[in-house]
Amino acid sequence: MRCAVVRFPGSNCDQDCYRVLREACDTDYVWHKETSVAAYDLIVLPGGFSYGDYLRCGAIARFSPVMRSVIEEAGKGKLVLGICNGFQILCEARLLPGALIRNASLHFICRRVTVRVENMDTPFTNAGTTGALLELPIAHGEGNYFADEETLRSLDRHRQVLLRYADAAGRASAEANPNGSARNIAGVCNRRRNVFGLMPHPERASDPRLGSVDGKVIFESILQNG
Amino acid sequence: MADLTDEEFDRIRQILGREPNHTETGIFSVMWSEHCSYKNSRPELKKFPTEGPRVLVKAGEENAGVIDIGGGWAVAFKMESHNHPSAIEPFQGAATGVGGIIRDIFTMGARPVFSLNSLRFGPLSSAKNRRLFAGVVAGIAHYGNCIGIPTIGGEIYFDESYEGNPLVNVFCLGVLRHEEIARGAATGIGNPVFYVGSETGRDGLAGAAFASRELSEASRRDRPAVQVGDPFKEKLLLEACLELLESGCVAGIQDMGAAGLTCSTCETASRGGTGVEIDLARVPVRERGMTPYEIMLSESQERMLIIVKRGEEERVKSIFEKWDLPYADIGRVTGDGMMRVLNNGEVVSEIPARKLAEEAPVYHREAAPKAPPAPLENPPEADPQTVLPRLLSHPAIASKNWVYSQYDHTVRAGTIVAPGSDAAVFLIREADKIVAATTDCNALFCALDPRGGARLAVAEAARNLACAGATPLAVTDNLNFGNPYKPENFWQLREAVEGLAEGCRAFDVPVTGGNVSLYNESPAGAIDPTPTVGMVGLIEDERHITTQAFKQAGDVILLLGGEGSELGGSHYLKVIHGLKAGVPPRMDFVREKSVQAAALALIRSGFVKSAHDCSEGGLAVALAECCISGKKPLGAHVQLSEATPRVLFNESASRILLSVAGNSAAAALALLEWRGVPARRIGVVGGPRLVINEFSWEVAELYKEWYSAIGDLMSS
Amino acid sequence: MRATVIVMPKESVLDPQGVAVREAIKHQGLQGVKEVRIGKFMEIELESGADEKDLHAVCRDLLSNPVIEDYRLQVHP
Amino acid sequence: MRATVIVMPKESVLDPQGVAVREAIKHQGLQGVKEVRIGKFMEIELESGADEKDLHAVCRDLLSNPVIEDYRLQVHP
Ligand SMILES: Nc1ncnc2c1ncn2[C@@H]1O[C@H](COP(=O)(O)OP(=O)(O)O)[C@@H](O)[C@H]1O
Ligand SMILES: [Mg+2]
Repeated sequence: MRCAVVRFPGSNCDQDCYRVLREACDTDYVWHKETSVAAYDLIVLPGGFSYGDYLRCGAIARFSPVMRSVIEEAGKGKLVLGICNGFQILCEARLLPGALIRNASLHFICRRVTVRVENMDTPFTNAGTTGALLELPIAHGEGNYFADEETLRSLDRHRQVLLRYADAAGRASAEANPNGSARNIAGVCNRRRNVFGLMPHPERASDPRLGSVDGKVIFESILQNG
Repeated sequence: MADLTDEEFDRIRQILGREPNHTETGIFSVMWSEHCSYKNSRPELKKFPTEGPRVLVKAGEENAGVIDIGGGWAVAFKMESHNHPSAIEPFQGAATGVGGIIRDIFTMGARPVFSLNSLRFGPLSSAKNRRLFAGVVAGIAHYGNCIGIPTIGGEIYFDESYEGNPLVNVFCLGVLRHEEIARGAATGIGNPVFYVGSETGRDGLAGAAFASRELSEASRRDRPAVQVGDPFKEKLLLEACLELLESGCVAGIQDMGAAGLTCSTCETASRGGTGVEIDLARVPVRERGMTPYEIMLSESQERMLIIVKRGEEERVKSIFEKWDLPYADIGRVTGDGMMRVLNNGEVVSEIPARKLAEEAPVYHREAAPKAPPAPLENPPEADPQTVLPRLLSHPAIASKNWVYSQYDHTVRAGTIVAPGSDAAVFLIREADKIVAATTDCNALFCALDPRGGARLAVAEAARNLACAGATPLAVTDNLNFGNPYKPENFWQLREAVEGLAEGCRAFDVPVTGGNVSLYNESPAGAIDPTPTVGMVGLIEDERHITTQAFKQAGDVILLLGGEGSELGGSHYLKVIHGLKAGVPPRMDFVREKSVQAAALALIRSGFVKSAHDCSEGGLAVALAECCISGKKPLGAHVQLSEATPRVLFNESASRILLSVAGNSAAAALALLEWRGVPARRIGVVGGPRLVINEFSWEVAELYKEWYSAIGDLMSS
Repeated sequence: MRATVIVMPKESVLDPQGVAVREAIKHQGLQGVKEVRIGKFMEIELESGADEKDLHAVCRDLLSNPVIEDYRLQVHP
Repeated sequence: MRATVIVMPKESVLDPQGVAVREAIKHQGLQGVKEVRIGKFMEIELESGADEKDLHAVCRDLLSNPVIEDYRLQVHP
């Protein structure tokens, strides 16, 4: 399996993603001015502040040269993973439904949260267990998932919500929701299930020294497909 | 320019052999400001120990000191203040402070890997102080989060003396290979000089001179001088510069911080023993009609000066273009020692670079000693039952989560101990090394006794590192004081510097650099002397990493260093009785070092489950913090000689609380006895309450008071 | 020529910043505030001759996100 | 009654967001863009009878940061 970690100007989790993937497979950085990612099986859009997050998070990066090819490859069924800012870019590019708006608290939030795996029937979660709880770090100012009612219903109907913020008992309660996301949504996939975006950072929870290896589930799921 | 004295003018005439013109006068006035020249503090700074077997770049040589951490790797770190800009515009002032210190670090060729911040404000009861506090924190978050450098620790105090003059000290550490150390010298006559980064605007005009004046009504008129930071640009600049340095095309590199183009040209020339000639017509500008004076003194952010090896221009340009950065070839290195500034070919200023950069006047200011503080004969009493929760919810002691949850402290996937323990612990993946870092200064002690307070600050920093399992490597400091022309302020500065120097010698750690911020005054007077210490340590083995929270019911609690008795300068007196009084705790370095060494020895033998030093609030607060700062609150049963305010809340130094497994307590105590360190078993971890003699508190309650205190105040 | 673009959150999108500002305004003593909504204001300086259709395309694709925002474009020749 | 407030970065103050957006617009094919400045647009719904002077005070003290921003207030009765 060949993986690409796309670097936009302002990406800052690119090295963290690269390091985790590199341990398991052939991984390259791809500069945003490149025009093709066709050679890769997995395309990762890492976290950070692409273009300073000016205007809206992900709004400018979405028009980077490389994105045309990312959209094309996604259309062919290649795996695309967007983490944090990468998730925002995927929404801006309409590869995923909805949008990420300012946290309800109006503050940037960095802490560890619990998320519930809603569905293991995707290449991003199939090494996990439905209903399992993962401890993952979040670090974002705009992670408040928004979509209109109809879209939210459709997401549920098509089992596209893969992660929800939950409490220690596994309830997707209001107290467990760090940023005001609709229905506690922390991560969604597209209908074809090959594009996945999430606000938490699995790459920061893949080394036992950092206190959690729960993020590995996502990378292991992906890798066992290839 | 009113900021130069008559004597200084005479000196300038002597250097030039003629009258300086308007631009030259501006140039001298910023370069000879306190901020750039340290003219009032330099003789004092010479007192710091700066040598050591690990020192690769010494204090003062370059933008930041560099310290060997083994395996061919090194760290560059430094602390910098942005007090005055933050008083005027807290968000941008703090943000650009972060930007500045990060530039200092990557200018050394190091990749910045984490930051710390040390903050001081007036009390949160005032809406104005809340606005300053919120603005500064948001500004630090804005810049640090965007650029992707985790902010993993720091300190925050609130005291009336910072009313109207907050302190914002920021620290950054970067990692590099020994052979990657970059120099800020203009070497190689004929080499081209490149400008890269944001266009120059009129923002921040003469900020360095501004930082060297007291805050007054007049500073309000300076308001448009505020600089706006662009962390996105800086991220591009950081990546481009590291790529550039790796390419081998660079002869010298220097950031444009205080005094912008002026400082970077004359300092690189001076360090290189050369001259530099630039033409301002080629400098990328943001606004039309800028005068040479404005361009030379602008403090626009996110700009660098790069001395390129001749013949490598095209490679350099292609790297700037890759990162979409504005750049220009603005001049060249010359052999005549002059900083020559042209405007469209016409000379607008010509000054011997070395004289400008290195030969600022040095003043030995007058010092007026203050009488030593009187001991407090009969400290007032209070009921410990209510005192402990009140101390825990005082913003200086309460949990700082409201602050650090706004900082991305997990990016770079290296934060092993996040904010919330004695010292932050970070895995530098590039080097596979684990370092611990802390900033400390209890200015309450310094207000009463600047020398003693400074000694205590160094000791506390080292103690925080020891509790994390680290041995100290080196120190950076930030000296925040009032107007040095007032003899009582200068005396404080001198005492504090000598105290810091004594501390650093005692722990055998060199000072690798730092910053001096004087004129921290508001109409109400000078701030408390605040010599902030930033200390970095190394952890040899990942198994030695220790945090402050109790881990398990049944573990035994040991107190190293005794119960103490000194209430002078304590938070008990200040918070409960409104007294800033008494004699601060003594600092016996021999005893301090033996306590720290013993704690470290126990940690290394694998006995220790948790380690926490006693600082603000004393033993009772330290015990409560052990109970409530972990994942889940855990109670404890503790028996002391007596549960009086003196025993519970004194802030005597050299004390550490350890918890060890029940079955290793005896062995641990034996080892401590053998080392001659006073130590006693004082209790056991467990239960829902913290019980100390006849007093007892529900830990869940204490947790709530402590955890939400700052957030509650901020949303009130 | 000059164009101004106003981008506002859609009615259906919660605007927590607007709510916070409304409360702060009340706190300042201006009691009669019923609602505050906060959006963006952009001033674009252009060489003359730009096509209004192109400007609309930029507003729609880049300057606003139709999932959460509406825009208003005004062109001043 | 309704008030609208436009808050813009001062002339001499760097507007990094505006610069980034200018480049992005150019990139979209609209070459003639010379400058973009980005500020805030606020719509305030009020009970009638609010004093314009009070509104100015709110604009100055709360809605804008006079160190780096200017504001424009318009009141629609
Ligand atoms: N400004 C800040 N930014 C980040 N972390 C902070 C800040 N202030 C305090 N902290 C963190 O909160 C914890 C408690 O701080 P403090 O009470 O100063 O510790 P200590 O007394 O052990 O030095 C530490 O982990 C510290 O790093
Ligand atoms: Mg401590």
